[in-house]
Amino acid sequence: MKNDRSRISVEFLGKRAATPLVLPAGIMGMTWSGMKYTWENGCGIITSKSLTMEPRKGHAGPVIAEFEGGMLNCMGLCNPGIEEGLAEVNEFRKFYEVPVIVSIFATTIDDFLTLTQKVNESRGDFVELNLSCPNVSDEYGLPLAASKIKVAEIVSAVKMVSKIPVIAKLSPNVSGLTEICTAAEAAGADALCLINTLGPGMLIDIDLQRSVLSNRTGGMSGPCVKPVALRAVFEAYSRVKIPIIGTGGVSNGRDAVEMLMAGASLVGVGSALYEGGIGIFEQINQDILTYMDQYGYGTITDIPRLEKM
Amino acid sequence: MKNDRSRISVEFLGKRAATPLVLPAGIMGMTWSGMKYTWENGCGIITSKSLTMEPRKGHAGPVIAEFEGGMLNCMGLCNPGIEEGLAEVNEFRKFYEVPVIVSIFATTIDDFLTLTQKVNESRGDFVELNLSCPNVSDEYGLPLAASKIKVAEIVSAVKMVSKIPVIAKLSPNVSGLTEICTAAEAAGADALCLINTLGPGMLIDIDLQRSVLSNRTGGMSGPCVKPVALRAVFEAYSRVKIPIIGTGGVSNGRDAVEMLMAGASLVGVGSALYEGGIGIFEQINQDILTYMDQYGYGTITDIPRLEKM
Amino acid sequence: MLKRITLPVAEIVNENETIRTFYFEKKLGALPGQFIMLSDLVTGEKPFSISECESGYFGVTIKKLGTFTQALFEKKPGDLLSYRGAYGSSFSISGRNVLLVGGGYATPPLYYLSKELLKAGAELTVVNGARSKKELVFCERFSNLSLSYQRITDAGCLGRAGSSVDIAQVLLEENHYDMVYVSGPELMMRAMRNLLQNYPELNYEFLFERYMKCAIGICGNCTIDPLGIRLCVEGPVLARDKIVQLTEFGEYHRNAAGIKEYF
Amino acid sequence: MLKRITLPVAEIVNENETIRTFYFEKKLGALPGQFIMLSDLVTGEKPFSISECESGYFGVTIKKLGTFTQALFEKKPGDLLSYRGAYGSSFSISGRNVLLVGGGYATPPLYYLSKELLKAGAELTVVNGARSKKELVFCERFSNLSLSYQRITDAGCLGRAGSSVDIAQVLLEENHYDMVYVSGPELMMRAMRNLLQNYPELNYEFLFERYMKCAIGICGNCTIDPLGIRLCVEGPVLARDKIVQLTEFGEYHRNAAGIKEYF
Ligand SMILES: Cc1cc2nc3c(=O)[nH]c(=O)nc-3n(C[C@H](O)[C@H](O)[C@H](O)COP(=O)(O)OP(=O)(O)OC[C@H]3O[C@@H](n4cnc5c(N)ncnc54)[C@H](O)[C@@H]3O)c2cc1C
Ligand SMILES: Cc1cc2nc3c(=O)[nH]c(=O)nc-3n(C[C@H](O)[C@H](O)[C@H](O)COP(=O)(O)OP(=O)(O)OC[C@H]3O[C@@H](n4cnc5c(N)ncnc54)[C@H](O)[C@@H]3O)c2cc1C
Ligand SMILES: Cc1cc2nc3c(=O)[nH]c(=O)nc-3n(C[C@H](O)[C@H](O)[C@H](O)COP(=O)(O)O)c2cc1C
Ligand SMILES: Cc1cc2nc3c(=O)[nH]c(=O)nc-3n(C[C@H](O)[C@H](O)[C@H](O)COP(=O)(O)O)c2cc1C
Ligand code: FES
Ligand code: FES
Repeated sequence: MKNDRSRISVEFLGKRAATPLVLPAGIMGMTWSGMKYTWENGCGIITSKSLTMEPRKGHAGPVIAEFEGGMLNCMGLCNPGIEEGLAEVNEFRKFYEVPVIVSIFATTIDDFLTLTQKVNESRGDFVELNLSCPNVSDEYGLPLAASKIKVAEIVSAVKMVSKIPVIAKLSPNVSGLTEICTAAEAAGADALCLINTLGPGMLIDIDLQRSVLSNRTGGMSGPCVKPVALRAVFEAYSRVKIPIIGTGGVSNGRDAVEMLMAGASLVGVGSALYEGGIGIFEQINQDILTYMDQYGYGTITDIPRLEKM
Repeated sequence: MKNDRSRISVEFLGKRAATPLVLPAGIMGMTWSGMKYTWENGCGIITSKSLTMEPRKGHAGPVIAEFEGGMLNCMGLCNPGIEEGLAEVNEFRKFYEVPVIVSIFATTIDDFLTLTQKVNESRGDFVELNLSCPNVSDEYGLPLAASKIKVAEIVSAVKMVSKIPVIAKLSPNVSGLTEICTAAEAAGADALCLINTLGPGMLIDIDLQRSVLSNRTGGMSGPCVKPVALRAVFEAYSRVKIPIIGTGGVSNGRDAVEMLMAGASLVGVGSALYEGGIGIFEQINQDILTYMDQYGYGTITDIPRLEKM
Repeated sequence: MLKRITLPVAEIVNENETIRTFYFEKKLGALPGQFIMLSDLVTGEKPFSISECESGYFGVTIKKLGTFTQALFEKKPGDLLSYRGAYGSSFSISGRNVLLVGGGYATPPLYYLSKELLKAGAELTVVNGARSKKELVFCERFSNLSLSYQRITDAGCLGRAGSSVDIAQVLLEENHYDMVYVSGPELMMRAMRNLLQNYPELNYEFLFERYMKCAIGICGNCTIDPLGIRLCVEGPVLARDKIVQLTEFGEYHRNAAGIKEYF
Repeated sequence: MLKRITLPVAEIVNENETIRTFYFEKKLGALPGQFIMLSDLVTGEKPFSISECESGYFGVTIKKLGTFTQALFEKKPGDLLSYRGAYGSSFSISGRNVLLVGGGYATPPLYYLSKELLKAGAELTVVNGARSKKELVFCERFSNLSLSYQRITDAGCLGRAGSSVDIAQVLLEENHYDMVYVSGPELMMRAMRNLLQNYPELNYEFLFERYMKCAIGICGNCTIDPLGIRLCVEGPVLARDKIVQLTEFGEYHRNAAGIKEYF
């Protein structure tokens, strides 16, 4: 019974995921083989790195800085561009029956539409709009996700052209996140992904007297962002009907169950790969099953949610 | 030389603090003897608990929840009310020549003015406007600090009546914090205090299937908020001329030096009392002196700041 | 410091109509005098002293008073509760000939202390006082320990009438103790302090209660004048050197809002 | 996992015109084959293999190539640099009769490996190849170890002309080894793999380089097809069982944007 993995399989927007775990954008999703390796190790749905119109090398190093409870990153949206990126997705999807979310990033509606059209022609199963990257704000200003009007505009434009379900990935670094979530739903988003990185934050090396990150600031992820992710997911879950991918700080099975109780349908696991290693996905799957056994839940959807607020 | 504490004494808005360390609002500042105990242990400036027009018992427990890298709190602005609160300040200030910041919280300009007038008649040295408490938003909606217009309105109104310098304490949970800082400065604020708690966040007990905090959500503080505090301080420092009390996650001397390099004039130390104990203030003072000795800085103001952005 | 732990109540023992001991099967590793913050995550979270603490279980002995303790009294074995801790300072395990003076629901932590003192080879005299016989708790447990045990009620229904302070006075006159531990209502403890002024060489430790919220030394609600020490960190157990300095002791305490309430 | 450490460069040794060894006085506790991410916090942060590692110091041997390594070459002893790590997999310390084949700036990590192998009692033959005599590094260090040492350059200026693969071929024919370690340019390593196909029983380990950003296994930039393993965590040292499966090896690698670049 415990090893009956079908108990934690989840249906998500018409596709079946073997496990509730999602590899979030920017983690291991650069190459087709990276996608495969993660899936082989127990991840249910794979998100590609956020793809842009042109290739981007990202920021110089250091692009990662650790602190107590998490890490900052300023990768700077490095990616091979939409063409090469989709080639990696196609290469993976050609051989594996595993749902893939194609994350795309742009700063104009036109570019979002062009990207979506390319995704339409790929083997990607869902398109995720990264409206919330905090690491390129020097380049592009406030993230789009800070404005519910812009979020709604982009989502509804993309919905007009997309042949596959559309996920809006939002930022916690805004006032009134719940309203932005309801705006995304009203504009037609099929699902939400909450949260992108927190902050941003900065760390200083007091010996070299420089910021540690090359780009000075970076987005926070890892265990310490979990409380913010849970709050964002629960508040959104209380207000919207569309499913939510709960992402942020999940590092073990108990965290994953918390995320499900907060209202998430799927659970993202990103930064935990660092301390947990590639075995973290299977570990979390097993821990969810253990929890289900302890309280007598047959399938993962039996795990109760908190009462809505 | 190392034990020459005058090297870390700081002048702040016309008053002299024996050390650069500030006890932030809501930490140990409920009672006159709590203020005294903190000062005796190496803290330079004391902030009172945020005082409101009427006494508040705050939320039921649990009001504190720990997680990896920090804690959440939903104290709920418990305080004895402005009269009793100022009595505690006066009792302390009558016997000790230690600068005290009186923190006040209200939701209307009228109440802020009434509170300020009472502070005028107290022995308090500065008044701090808590524009940013995240733990009473169920009661009062979005914190005032989310709107640069409201921040400016309140600050300039208070400046009209206050006989002592006015500090604006702001929230990191907003879009465009730097603009809010410049708005506060333009409205006449004499200093900024950055940051109040992050998030808010939420934690779930998956056994009891309830949120851990009685009030469901609470503000994040402790080591993991340091990167956000540093970023907020540095961005504000780059844009404003008024001094900044850098608060958030400072737990040791190196953190304190980071905060100074980011542009803070004084450094708040709050949640670190939990893991560091009451000795944390003196420990940080000593660690700052050690750092100064290592790099040959005579006085604390010799520690260089990062180049403004 | 321990994180929050949620687990089923293993056993509930009715000590009397209003006092029950809740047992949990968990190694707590607390020292005598320390407390936990106990919660149902619905009604509140409150401090309770450890009354028993062995390697496989621990217990807290709780008096039904207001909303929260009433909710606790609805719990059955198997129901989940959540605690954090243990927190706070502890009784020193010192003294060869020791007097312990308890009152009401505050006596049980002295039971855990007694067991540890006996392990350390001390000779103990325990005075357990309460208003009435019904309110005396832990009598059997104390009687089973090898110590001199005296019960007392205000009404005298157990043969003696008076307060535990009265007995303590007689004992102090007739014996030579090198340590006194006291845990009881604050006014009883104040009387004990006054009594102990006559024994300037005698060391003592009292267990204090103040309104606690964070229990980890940051909120400042539990400080005591004029020292400003936090009874959740530097307390709840204080020794003579600190106690003699307290101006607040027996006079007032501060409520949840931080407002002084006089005894 | 170690956090970032900033410390002065203790010593810089010029190995030749374009290769220098930077020493740091710090206990790193790395295993042979592991690397650090080194940065000046101005120009960038890049991976470098540990070439020496003793209890009181460690060293990395760096070839001047682009912006970052050029900036490193401006540094003097006493200047501060910052590193994190050590990261990655390491060479197994196994085999009694061992062949080590190095090429160019990738040879130095084999020096640290050699020292550890000698401690474990193995017999070593080291082949150190480079394009020219000037480019050969660590010759003296290797000569001071008790092992059989062979130097080779493309031009033959040291008596022998050819590549380290040529020498390895002869050695493999004439001796019986039970382990082969290789660290060098990828095309040299590919030639070694092809050569080693003739010895199906012989175990071997190669040190790989791929573009690294996070170095902690999350960004996915350093995965290698078709396995998808991360060369910063499951690598940079891979053993025969993995190496024979690699389709990317010697064919292409991915640059900072993740775009394939063919060799
Ligand atoms: C260190 C310490 C150890 C204690 N040990 C025990 C024990 O072993 N057994 C026991 O029955 N009680 C103990 N108490 C007291 C116990 O915490 C209160 O009885 C309980 O909180 C009452 O809660 P209530 O909601 O039922 O009653 P309420 O109606 O809320 O209060 C009744 C009384 O309890 C006090 N009280 C309420 N909340 C708190 C709080 N958060 N902190 C401190 N006091 C509070 C009030 O001041 C009031 O006098 C201890 C208190 C402290 C500080
Ligand atoms: C595991 C590992 C161990 C290494 N050990 C050593 C060593 O001991 N000594 C040494 O001199 N070099 C070593 N390298 C290579 C070293 O990282 C590059 O030479 C260095 O990054 C060049 O940087 P640059 O800015 O000077 O040159 P650039 O002009 O940026 O690049 C020159 C070459 O270095 C490669 N390179 C650049 N950046 C990276 C990066 N972030 N990760 C991997 N390769 C990169 C490029 O692909 C290019 O081929 C190692 C690389 C890896 C992955
Ligand atoms: C190194 C790194 C790169 C990331 N890149 C992206 C990205 O390209 N697009 C995106 O939407 N989110 C990106 N994120 C955010 C993650 O997808 C995720 O939302 C966040 O890290 C919180 O989850 P975690 O705590 O499990 O890592 C990145 C995060 C990290 C740590
Ligand atoms: C228990 C607790 C109570 C607090 N109460 C207040 C308050 O009343 N007013 C206020 O402005 N900030 C309050 N804060 C925020 C702190 O003053 C400080 O800004 C924040 O905790 C970050 O600093 P730290 O990480 O050093 O604790 C409180 C924080 C904590 C942990
Ligand atoms: S209860 Fe908060 S300081 Fe003691
Ligand atoms: S460098 Fe990021 S996964 Fe290896």
